[in-house]
Amino acid sequence: MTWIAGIDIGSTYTKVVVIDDDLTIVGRALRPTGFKLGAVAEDTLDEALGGAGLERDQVGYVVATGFGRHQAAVSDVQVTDLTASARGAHHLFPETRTILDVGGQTMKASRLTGNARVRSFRLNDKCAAGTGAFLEKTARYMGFSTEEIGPLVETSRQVVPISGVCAVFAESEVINHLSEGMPPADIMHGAIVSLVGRSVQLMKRVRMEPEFTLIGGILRFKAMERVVSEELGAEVNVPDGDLVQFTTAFGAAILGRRRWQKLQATPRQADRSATG
Amino acid sequence: MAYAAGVDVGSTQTKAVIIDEAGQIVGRALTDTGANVMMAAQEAFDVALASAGLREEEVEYVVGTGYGRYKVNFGNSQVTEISCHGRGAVHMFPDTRTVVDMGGQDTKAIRVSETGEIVDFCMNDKCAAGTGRFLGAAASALDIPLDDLGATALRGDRPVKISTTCTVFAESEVLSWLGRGKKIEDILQGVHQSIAARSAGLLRRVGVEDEVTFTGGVARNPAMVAAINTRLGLEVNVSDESHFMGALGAALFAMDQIRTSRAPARTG
Amino acid sequence: MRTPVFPNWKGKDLDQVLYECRELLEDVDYPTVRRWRESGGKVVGHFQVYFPEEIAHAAGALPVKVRGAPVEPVQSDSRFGSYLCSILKTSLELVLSGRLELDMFVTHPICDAARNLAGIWARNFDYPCQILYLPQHATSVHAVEYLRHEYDRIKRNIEAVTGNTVTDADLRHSIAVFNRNRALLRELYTIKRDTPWNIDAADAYALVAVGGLIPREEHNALLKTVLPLIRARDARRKDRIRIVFEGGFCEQPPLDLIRTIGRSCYVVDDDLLIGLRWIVEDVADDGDPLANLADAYLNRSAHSPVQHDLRKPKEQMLLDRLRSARADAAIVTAAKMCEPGLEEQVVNVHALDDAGIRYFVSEFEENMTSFDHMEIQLETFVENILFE
Amino acid sequence: MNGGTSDTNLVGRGNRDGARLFREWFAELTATAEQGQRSAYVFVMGSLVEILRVFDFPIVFPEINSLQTAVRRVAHEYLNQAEDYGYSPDICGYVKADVATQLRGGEHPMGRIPKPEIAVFTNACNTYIKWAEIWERMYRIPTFTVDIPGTRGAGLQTWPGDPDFAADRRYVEGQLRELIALCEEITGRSFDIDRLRETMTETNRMSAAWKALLDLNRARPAPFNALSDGTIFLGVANGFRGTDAGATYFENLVEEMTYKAEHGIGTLTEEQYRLIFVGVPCYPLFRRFNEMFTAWGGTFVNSTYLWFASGGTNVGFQYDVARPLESLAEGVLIGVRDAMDSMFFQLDILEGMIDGCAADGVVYHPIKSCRTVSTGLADNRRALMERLDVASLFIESDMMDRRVVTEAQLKNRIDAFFEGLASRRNRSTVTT
Repeated sequence: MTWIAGIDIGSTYTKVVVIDDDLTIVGRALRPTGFKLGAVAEDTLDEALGGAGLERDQVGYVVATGFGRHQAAVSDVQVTDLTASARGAHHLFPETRTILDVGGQTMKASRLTGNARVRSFRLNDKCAAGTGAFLEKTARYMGFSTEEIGPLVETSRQVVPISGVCAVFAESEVINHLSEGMPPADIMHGAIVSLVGRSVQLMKRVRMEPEFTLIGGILRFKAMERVVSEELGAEVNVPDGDLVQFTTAFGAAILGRRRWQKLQATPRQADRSATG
Repeated sequence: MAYAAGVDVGSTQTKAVIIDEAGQIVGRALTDTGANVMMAAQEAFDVALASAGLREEEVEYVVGTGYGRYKVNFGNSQVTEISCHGRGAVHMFPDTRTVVDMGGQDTKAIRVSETGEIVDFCMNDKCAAGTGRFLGAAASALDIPLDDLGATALRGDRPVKISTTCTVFAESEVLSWLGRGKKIEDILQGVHQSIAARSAGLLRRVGVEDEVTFTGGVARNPAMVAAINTRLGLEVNVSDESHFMGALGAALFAMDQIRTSRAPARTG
Repeated sequence: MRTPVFPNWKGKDLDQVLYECRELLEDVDYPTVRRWRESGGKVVGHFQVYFPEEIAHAAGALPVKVRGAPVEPVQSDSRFGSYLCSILKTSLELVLSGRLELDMFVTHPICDAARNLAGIWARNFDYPCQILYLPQHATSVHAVEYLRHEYDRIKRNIEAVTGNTVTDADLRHSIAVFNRNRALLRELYTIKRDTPWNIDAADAYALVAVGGLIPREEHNALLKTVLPLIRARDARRKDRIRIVFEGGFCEQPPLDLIRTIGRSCYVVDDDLLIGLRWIVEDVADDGDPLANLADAYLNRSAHSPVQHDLRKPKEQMLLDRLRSARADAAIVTAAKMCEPGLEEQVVNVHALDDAGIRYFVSEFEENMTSFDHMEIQLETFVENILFE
Repeated sequence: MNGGTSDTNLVGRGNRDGARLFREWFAELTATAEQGQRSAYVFVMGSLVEILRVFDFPIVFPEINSLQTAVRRVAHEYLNQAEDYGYSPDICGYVKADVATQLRGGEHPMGRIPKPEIAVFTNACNTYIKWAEIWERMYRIPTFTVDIPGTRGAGLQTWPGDPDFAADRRYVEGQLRELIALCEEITGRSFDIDRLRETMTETNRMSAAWKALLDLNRARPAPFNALSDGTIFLGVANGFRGTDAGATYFENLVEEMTYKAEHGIGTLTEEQYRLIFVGVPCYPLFRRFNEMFTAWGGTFVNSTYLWFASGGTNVGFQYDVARPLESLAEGVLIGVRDAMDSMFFQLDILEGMIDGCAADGVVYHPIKSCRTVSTGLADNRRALMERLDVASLFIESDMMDRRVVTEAQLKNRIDAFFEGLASRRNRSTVTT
C-alpha cells in the first residue's frame, strides 16, 4: 500500500492530509505557517505521518498547494489551491458546482465542471476589507478571539451596518458604534454581513450554480455559513468540523493519488507534471 | 498655580498630558483606548493626575482631541488633533513649520505658522495604506516585537520594493518576499521606505518649509526617522514626548482658555 | 544622416540583441532620448494611445511615446489624488525628475484622467503642452476633414518647436518610413501567431516597445535584422495554451509580468502598445498626406476601449482577435483604476462567457513587484485547461 | 411691513418652485415610462435639448437619476447590483446606478425612468461615451456622439473669426445636422427650424438669468448657498433648459436674489467665512456635508459645479436665432468648452472667482467616481497656493459611494480647516 500526502501552505496555517488507496484520510496535521515555508511543510508532514504511524518512505507522492506551494521542496508537484479545493469539495459533495473559499487574506470563488475541473474563478484583488483578516481585526478590536466570533454572533439581535472598504478604517467605524453603545454581537454580525456581501458578489461574478460549498478557515464558526445561505437564499455545503480547513489539502492528496496511478501506468510522463 | 490638561483619544491609544502655566509637562499617561472610549479617557486623565500629584479640581481647563474627542465628557472643549499636533510641535521646536504625524490609521502632514496655528494640512484619505499600522502588520507577519522593528530594519542594506498599498496585504507580501529568500532586515527596510514615501507625498502637498517635526508614536522608530530624513533630504526634529504631542497641544490650547478667561478680570 | 541613438545591438547575435532591447526598455533614464537631444534634436512626447508620429518625424523631431514607467512617483504623487491609475503619476514623475526631457508634450482625450495631463503639465513646465483632440465620432462624415485640420494645427505647433517647415514631400517620406515600420511589426505578430515558440512573449514586446524610444529608421533596421533570425530559430514547440492578452492599450504591465505569462502560455496576440500598431494598412503616400493620415486613423485602424466607433463593437473585436489568432483562451486585464479598461472588462467577460471561451480576469499595475496573484490565476487556468 | 410680506412670498421661492418643478418632471417621466413610451437620454455637458425638444422627446438625464438615488439614500443598493453584474468599485457611481436602474426596468426612488430610443452625448466626459455604449448594447438603440473639440491647452482658446475656431465649429455644426437627420429618421417627423428658434430663445433667457444669478452672489452676505441651494437651481437648469418654465424659473430666481441682496438677506446661517467649492457634491451626505461647514459659519458663495454641470450656461452665451444651426454649434462649442476648461484649465477661473466673491477659502472635493473633475485638483491646489495666500481644504470622498465617505474623517478635516481659518483671521486682525 502506498500513501499520498497533500500539503496546503496557507498564509496563516499549513495543513497536511495523508490518504490511503481508497482516499480515506489516515493522518492530518495543522501548524502556523510562520515564514520558514519549506521547513513548516516538512514538519507538518512528519506530524501527520506520525499521527498515522507512517514513515516518509511509505509516501509515494506529495502534492503541495496554497500560496507557499513552490517553497515545499518535499513535494513532487504543485497545484494552486483553487484546483486542489475543487477536488476536495467535489469528493466531499459530488454535486458541488460553486466553491467559496474565504481565507485570512484572500477570498476565492470558483465554478466547477461536473468532473471537478475549475471552469472559471475570481479572486478579490481589491483591499483586504473582504477577507477573514477583516473579521478577525474587528473581533480583536472588541476584545474577542476568532474562536469567540461564532458564539458571539449567535447572540446578535440586529445588524449594525459596517460599510468601510478599508479593513483598518472599519475599526474607526467600530469605535463609533461601540461608543454609541451598540452591542458587540450586532457589530460583529454587521462585519460578517458586509464580508458575506463581498463573497457573494465574487460568486455571482463566476456565474454561480448550485450546489454551493464553503471552505476556508473563516468557516470555523457557524454564523458565516448561516449568513451566506441567507444571502444566497439556498442551502450551502460545509465540510464537517475542522475538515473545512483541510479540504484543500485533501483535494491536493486526491490529485496526488490520480497522478500516482497515471505515473505507475506510464512512468515516462513524469516531466509533464512540472507545471507552473 | 494654574494647570491645564489635554486628552488625546486615538483609535488605539489614549494619551493625557497636564501642564503648568510655564507650559511644562507635570503629568502624563498612556492607556489603550479599547472598547469603552469614555472610560479610557477618564482613566488616562486620572493616571496623569496621579503622576502629577494633582486633584481633578486643580486642573482648570481640559481640552479633548483625537478621534474620540467628543467622548471626553469631562473636557471643557474639543480641538482636532491636527491643530493639536501643530501646536505641540511648535511648542517643542519653535522653528517648526511642517509637522508629520504618523498615527494608527492616518498620517497627517501639517504646515503651521510661527505661532503654531494651522496654515495647511493633508491626510491620507483613500485607505490606511502607509500609516503606522502598516508596521504592525509587518511586525506580526515576522513576529518581531514592534519596538525592535526599527533596529532590525536599520541593518538592511538592500531594501526590497514593497508594492502593496494595503495594510492587511502587507503581511502576505512580506511573507512572499521571505519565500523568495530575502533577508528580514531588507524586507523591513523596504516596508519603512514605502511608508516614508507615502508620508513624503503628503508632506509635499502642504510644502516642506524650514524645520520639519515628526510626531506620533512611530517617531520613536529610528528606521522610520532615517527613512523620512533620506526622503526629504533633511533632519526632522523628534521629541522624547513625540507620543504625547497631540495631548500636549490640547493642553496648551486649554491653557490659552484659562488665560483669556482671566484677562477681562484683570482689566475690569 | 544622424549618428544612431541605439547602436548597442549592432553586430550581436539574436539573444544579445533581444537583451539590449529589454535593457533599453527598462532603462528609466531614456538614454536614446538623451543622446538625441544632446545632438541638438527636438523631442515631442506623446501620451498613450495613438499619435500621428509621422508629423513630428517630418518636422525633424523625435516622437517619444510617454507611457509611464515602473518608477516611484516621488514628486508627482503630491500632484494627484487617490483613485488614479499609475501611468499618469509615473509619466509626470519621469519629466519632473529630469529623467525624460521634452520640447513639447501632447496628450489626448482618451480618458477623463489623461485629458487632464495637458493642464497639469502646463502648470509645471513652460514648453508647449497640448491636447490633440482625436475625434470620438468616427462615423461622422465630417470627422476626416476635422481631423485633417487638427493634424494641420498640431503640425504648425511642432514646426514652431523645431523651427522647420514641413512640406507635403517631407510628410510623404515620413509616411513611407512608418508604413515600413508597421509592416515589420505586423510580420513580428505573424511570427507570434504562427510560431510562438520562436519568440518569448517578453522579447516580442520589447522589440515593439523600443520603437517608441528611437527613430523609426533605426527601429526598421533593427526589425529588418532580427525578424529573419527569429524565423530561422527552431525552438522546441512546447505544450502550452494559446492566449490573447487584452488590456495593455495604455498603461503597460511590467516586463516580468509578461514573462510570467509567457512561461506557461503562448501569447499569440495582444493589444500591448496598440498605438504603435494602430494603423493596420499602409497609409496612401500620394495626394494630401495629412488627409491620408486622418483617413487611416479613422478607417484603417485597430480598436481600443478609448476610441468610440460604432463600427467596432469591442467585444466583437476581441472575439475576432481570438479567432484570427487561433487562441484557446483570453487573459482579460485592466490597469488598476483604469476606468475605460475596467468598463470594457465587463463587456468582454459577458461576451466570452456567452461564446464559451475560457478566460480569467486580472488587474495589473506598471510598478507591481509581486506576481503571486497573477501566478495563482495562471497556474489554475493552465492546470484546468491543459491537464486531464 | 410691505417688505415683510413680499419677503415671505419671495424669499425661499426658488427652492420651493425648484422642488415642485422637479416632482412634476419625474411624474411626467413616470407617466411616459408607464405608457411604454421611449425617451432621449442626454447629459448635462452638451445636452442638445434645443434640438431634441423640437421632436418632443421626453428628456432623461441619467446623471440626475443616479445622484437622486444617493440623495434618497438607496445608492448603495444600486451600486451593489451593478457590481454584482461585473462593474468594478472603481467605476463611476453614476454609471453603475444607471446600469442598475436599467436592470430594474427603470425602477427609481422618484418614480419610473423610461427606456431610451436615442442617446445623445458629448465627449466632455469620456465616461459619457462608455456609458452610452452600454445602452447601445442593452437596447440596440442609435447612440449619437456630438464630438466637441475642447481647448487644446492653457491659454489656447480660439474665438469666432479664428480659422481654427471655424474648423471646430464646422465639425460641430456638421454633426448637429447629422443628429437632426437621425431624429427625423427615428420620429418620422420633419425638422421644424422655427421650433428650434423657440427653444434656443428660451435657452437664451435662461443663460442670461443664470449669469446674472451667479454675479448676485458677490453680495455680502451671499443671497444663496452655492452648494445646497445652487444644486437645486442646477437641476432645473438642466431639466428645463430650452423651455419657458425653465427660463421663467431663473428670471424669478434673479428677482428673489436681487431682493435678498438689496435687503442684506443671506442664507439661513450667519455668514462668517465665504467659501468656494471645487468639485462635485457629496450626495450620500448631501445635507450633513453642508452642515459641517455652516456649523462654523462657512457659506459656499460659488462652486465650479455651477459652471461645468450647467453645461456652460454660466457663460451667458446668446444664440443668434437668425442663423440658428450655425449659432447653436457656436454656442454648444463655446459653452461645453468652457465647462471643460473649468476642470482642465481651472487656475485663472478660480483666481477670478476668489477675487470676485472675496472668498476666505477654497474647498477641493475630488471624488472617486469622477476623474474628469478630480484628476487635476491636487496640482491645481498646489499651483493656487503658490499664487494666492488663501486657505484651502482638500478632502476626497465620492458623490455616490457611501463606502468611501466616512463622516468622522470628513468632520475631523473640516473642523481643522475652520480652526485654521479662525487663527488666520485672528492673526490678520492682530497684525492689522
